[in-house]
Amino acid sequence: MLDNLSLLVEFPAITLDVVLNGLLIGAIFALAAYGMALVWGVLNIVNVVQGELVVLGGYITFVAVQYGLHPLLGLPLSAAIMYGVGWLIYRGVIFRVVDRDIFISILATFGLSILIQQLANLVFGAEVRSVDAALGSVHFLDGMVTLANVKLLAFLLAIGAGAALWLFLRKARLGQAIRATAQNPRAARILGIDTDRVFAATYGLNAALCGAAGSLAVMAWTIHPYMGLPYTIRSFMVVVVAGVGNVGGVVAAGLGLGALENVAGFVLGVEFQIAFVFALMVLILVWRNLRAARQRSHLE
Amino acid sequence: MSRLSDWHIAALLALTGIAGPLLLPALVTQFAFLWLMIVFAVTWDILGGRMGYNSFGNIVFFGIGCYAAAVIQRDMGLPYFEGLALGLVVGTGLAVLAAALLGSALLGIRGHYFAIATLGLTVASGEIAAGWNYVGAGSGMALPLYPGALGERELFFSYSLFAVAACCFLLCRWLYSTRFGLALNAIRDDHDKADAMGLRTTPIKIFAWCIAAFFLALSGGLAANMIGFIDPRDVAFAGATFGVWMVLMAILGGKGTLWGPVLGAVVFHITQEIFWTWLLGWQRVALGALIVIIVVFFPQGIMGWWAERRARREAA
Amino acid sequence: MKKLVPGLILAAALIFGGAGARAEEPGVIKLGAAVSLTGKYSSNGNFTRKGYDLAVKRINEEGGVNVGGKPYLLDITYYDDESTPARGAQLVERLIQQDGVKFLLGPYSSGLTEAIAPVTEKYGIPMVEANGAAISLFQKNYRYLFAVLSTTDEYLRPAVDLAAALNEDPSKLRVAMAFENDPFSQDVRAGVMADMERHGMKVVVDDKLPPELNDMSATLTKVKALRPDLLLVSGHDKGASLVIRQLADQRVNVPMLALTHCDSARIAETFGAAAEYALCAAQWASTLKYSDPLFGSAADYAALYEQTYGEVAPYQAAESSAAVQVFADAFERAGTLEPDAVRDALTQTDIMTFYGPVKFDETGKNIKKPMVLFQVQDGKYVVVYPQAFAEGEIRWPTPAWSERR
Amino acid sequence: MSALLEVRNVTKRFGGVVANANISLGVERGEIAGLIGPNGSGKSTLFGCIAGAHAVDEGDILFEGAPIKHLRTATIARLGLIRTYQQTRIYGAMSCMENMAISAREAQGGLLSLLRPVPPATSRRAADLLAFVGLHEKREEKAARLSFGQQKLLEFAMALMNEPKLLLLDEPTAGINPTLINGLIDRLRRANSELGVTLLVIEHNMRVIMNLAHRITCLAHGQVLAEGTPDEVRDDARVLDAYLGVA
Repeated sequence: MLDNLSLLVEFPAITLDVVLNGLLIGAIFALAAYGMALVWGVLNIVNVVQGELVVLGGYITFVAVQYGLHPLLGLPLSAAIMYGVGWLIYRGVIFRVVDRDIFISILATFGLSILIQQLANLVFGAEVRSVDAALGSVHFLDGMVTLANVKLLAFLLAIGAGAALWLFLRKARLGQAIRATAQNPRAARILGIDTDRVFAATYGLNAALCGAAGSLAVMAWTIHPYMGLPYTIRSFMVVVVAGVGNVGGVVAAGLGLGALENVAGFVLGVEFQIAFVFALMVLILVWRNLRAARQRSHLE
Repeated sequence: MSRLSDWHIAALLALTGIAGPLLLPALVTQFAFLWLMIVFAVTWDILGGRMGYNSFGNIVFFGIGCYAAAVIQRDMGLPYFEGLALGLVVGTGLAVLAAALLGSALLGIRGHYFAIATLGLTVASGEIAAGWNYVGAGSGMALPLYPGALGERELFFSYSLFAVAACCFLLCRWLYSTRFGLALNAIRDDHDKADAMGLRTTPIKIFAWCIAAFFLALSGGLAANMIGFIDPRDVAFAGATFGVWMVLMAILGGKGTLWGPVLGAVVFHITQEIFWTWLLGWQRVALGALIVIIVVFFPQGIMGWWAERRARREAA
Repeated sequence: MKKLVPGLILAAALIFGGAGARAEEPGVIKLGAAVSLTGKYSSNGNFTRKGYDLAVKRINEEGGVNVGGKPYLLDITYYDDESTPARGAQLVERLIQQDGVKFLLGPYSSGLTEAIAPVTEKYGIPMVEANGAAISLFQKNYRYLFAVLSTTDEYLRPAVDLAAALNEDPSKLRVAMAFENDPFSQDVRAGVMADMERHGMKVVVDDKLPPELNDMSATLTKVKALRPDLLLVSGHDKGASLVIRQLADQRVNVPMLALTHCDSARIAETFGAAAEYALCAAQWASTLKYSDPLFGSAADYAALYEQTYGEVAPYQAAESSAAVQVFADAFERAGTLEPDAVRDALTQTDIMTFYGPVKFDETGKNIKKPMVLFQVQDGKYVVVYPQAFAEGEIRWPTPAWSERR
Repeated sequence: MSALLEVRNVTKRFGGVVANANISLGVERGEIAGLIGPNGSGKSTLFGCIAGAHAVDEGDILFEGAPIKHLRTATIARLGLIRTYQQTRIYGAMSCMENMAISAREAQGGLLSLLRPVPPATSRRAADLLAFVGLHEKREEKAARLSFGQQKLLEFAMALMNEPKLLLLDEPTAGINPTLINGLIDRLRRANSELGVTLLVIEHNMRVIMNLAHRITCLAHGQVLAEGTPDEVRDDARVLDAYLGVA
């Protein structure tokens, strides 16, 4: 651990490389986290199947590329197909748990995540899949800092998607309906908004965002059937830190998490990277709770 | 449920526990796992069903029990049973301590934040164990071989786990009959109200978790020896299997009821075995589907469904 | 409740009774195996199963096994261990106790073999395994465990030896290592550590990779900064895919890169030029010059496998097939189906298969078959080491990314 | 004799909104005090501040002469100061008797004292108190199945079960069938006179509060507007204005 730290000091360029690469990964977390924030805010559901939606999006791009599609075209394709998948999941399961205790939704989506994982394993195999977008990479500072172009693209797309989502929620009719439903479903219903349709659209939109994230993940990194849960947890963390209705916060928290995680992986050793992510989440929740409780606890 | 059938189940289970392994020697290990599942479901229900704290983190105490036993048995140079006994003592001690410490940090978190926080706790524990060389890191740890005669080992663990499950159940049953049980229910029904009525909710919650931790660690030390090998993520801190199953079994049977978790564990274990035997390769898909179906359509569990049906019949 | 309880008992009796009561047909030797059909090892678990099945099919086509003058067909009962050790041990007990299996074929991965071995030992059931290579397995004095493959410590040793041979002063070599945090890869690490110490090489990076890994950039950044002469990576298919992809993305230059599992990860097919120059440790290759009467040559086996399953034969399947052959040979020599007699016959095994020679030492590991080292050259896997089997010269050192293509 | 409860210059802000501004009031031992004021005048917030739900920004709160500003709800409750809620809060999945049993004073004890069954004396007292509020028939029902008004009565009985020195009641008659209100007023009085519980009552129903309270404080816009006997307050022009929205 200490030698890793001294490495960072010895080669400042490496620190930059680690942080920059972390930021780029963070963009993918942010993309998946938008979706989670949306579903959480509107449907009041903690969507544990989030990570699996990302993985599915990756597989769609992977399969499309096998059939000769250009990897970059796989992105809109993944998003479009995943919108449909999200809609189906909503119609099949989610709508039954929307009004129920939030723990029920956690368990139900957990079940869905096992189901999707296992189906993905049966259909696509447990092999690690990856798509080569053949975009090359840029490097500077004597080659010490390298950024794959596909990661840069992922970053820009994630930021773009965030901006588009923000605009959509503010300007588009459906976006406004989504916001109205999030604030008060009953009032929205009285105003003639078909909340069920809004829920379905929101969930579909979430799946589409995840699909895009997965498509980028398969181009920039690798995917396999069992990598969903860490994505779910990261999304959850980002939303917990940023708050449900805060697109800008989600971007910032996502990027921050990516950078922090990458630095931690570098310093503590990669074997503790995942442990770090999860422990960090527990700490954030404990801290949040302490902060809330501190108000009235000085004497006890 | 009437008193009579209460005794029926108890007698049936006791009979199965004592005579089952002798009558059906081929199923000894199945029985042992059944008792383990019952411990899982009953201890989960202390928090999840009675206190309204849905935890995905209870498996952490099981893992502590596994590792404590393995380390003591490896390092202390004691004969098998002495090592196992000391391992169980140390394991339960550590687990209770961990429950007290983690509890004071985590049990203030409410609702789904608590559920997700405990999920994080489970994964983090598994990963830390998997990175820690002292406990074998990712290679896991092998436990010493049982010294007794062929077949005796399985009987030993089956009976030990049965004893643990029985003690656990009886203790919980007694706890729920005291004011402590009422206090747990009060916290579940309205935590703020319980605070406003002056209940000492924090110690109550921590104590409840400590009890769960005690039995989980006890069964963990035994199960680790029975399985013979512990892997950090797949055996000790197996959040995605044992950790979720305990929730599922309690819900399937009916959480917050006396017999629900036990019933849920029995039904779930048998169903699992059917899946494994007949759905080669598809059993996990079936499990996922089962979770969704149970949670979406039977959130009140078998006992809840039973009570509803009886209430409807009485009304008619 | 009153109705439910007898119902449950009935259900339980049906399931357990049904499984237990299945009688053994005459003329059939029942083998059992718990393999990973789902979970993280499922692809290799499936290769294992296909390997077993192919050998059983061929042996049965040839009239089965002749035991004491009577022909027997082979039959395998499978369970899915879901890639988890707890499940594996449980299922093996079930195979032995409920299904009455007397001979076991191994699971996939060292971890699962580790979990199962105590059980087979306890019951005195011989197990021939083909996919549990961890050296620790053979340090526990197991009497009923036999492995046809080379042990893990052998995997990357050829690479270290090769690096030592190629460089003038091996003690000046600096090595970076990234090994998955599981029994298999950690054993591979232990194996090369011993060799590196012998050569006086210096370890500059020694990372453990978590199994859920999907980003290795932290490790590779260290590699980039410290410029080692040799990079060793082992992390099943995932580790192989990741390192190839990210070395190219991050333009990390290493003169020599050696991996495990690159053929099952299909790095040459997936990553094209990025995979060039990578050295791959393998148990077996279809270009090796081994042969036996059942399958013919290694190439014949590969052809048959491809014809049967429509995919290229990975070594995981080949070694699994060989395990069945070893069992068949032992049955014939034992002349009885008594487990202890078969176990004794197994200790005397000394045969040649398409997969390589098999002869067990007293700990049960195969001491006759060497590991081979491929190199990805122009999109093909070319055997470059050991010399006896080499199809081509090693290309070394790997040029910098700026000079490639 | 000092006041049982003393609120001194308490200010509570939520973000930029000042919910309570420099409020002072006192409750004497044994009296029934009333707290009135239009919607949003800060009555429930003040209850929250007293009972420990909110942190107080400025000022001091004394109970039996000791400061309780920094204590948490449960500690304050154990000192003998219990509140009820405007949105009734009971333990829905438990029976009325269980609700009562866990509300008893002994239930506030340490862990060891909890590890015993409910003593018969407590059960008897619970049954008596349920009879006192008219819920004896329903004692084995799940609390969630009671009507809203019955739940209010249950919550009141639970508070009495706790034998508090001071009971803060937040709109005890809201949502109760008007024909039952007189009975309720009678019970509140009896709780005060027979059980010796000091009451501080928020009430919207003017008829009720004028009948019930010995002394009334009126809040408006987070400030104390008037204080005095029911007659004095009723005749105070500012109070009338506050209610009619002129001020």
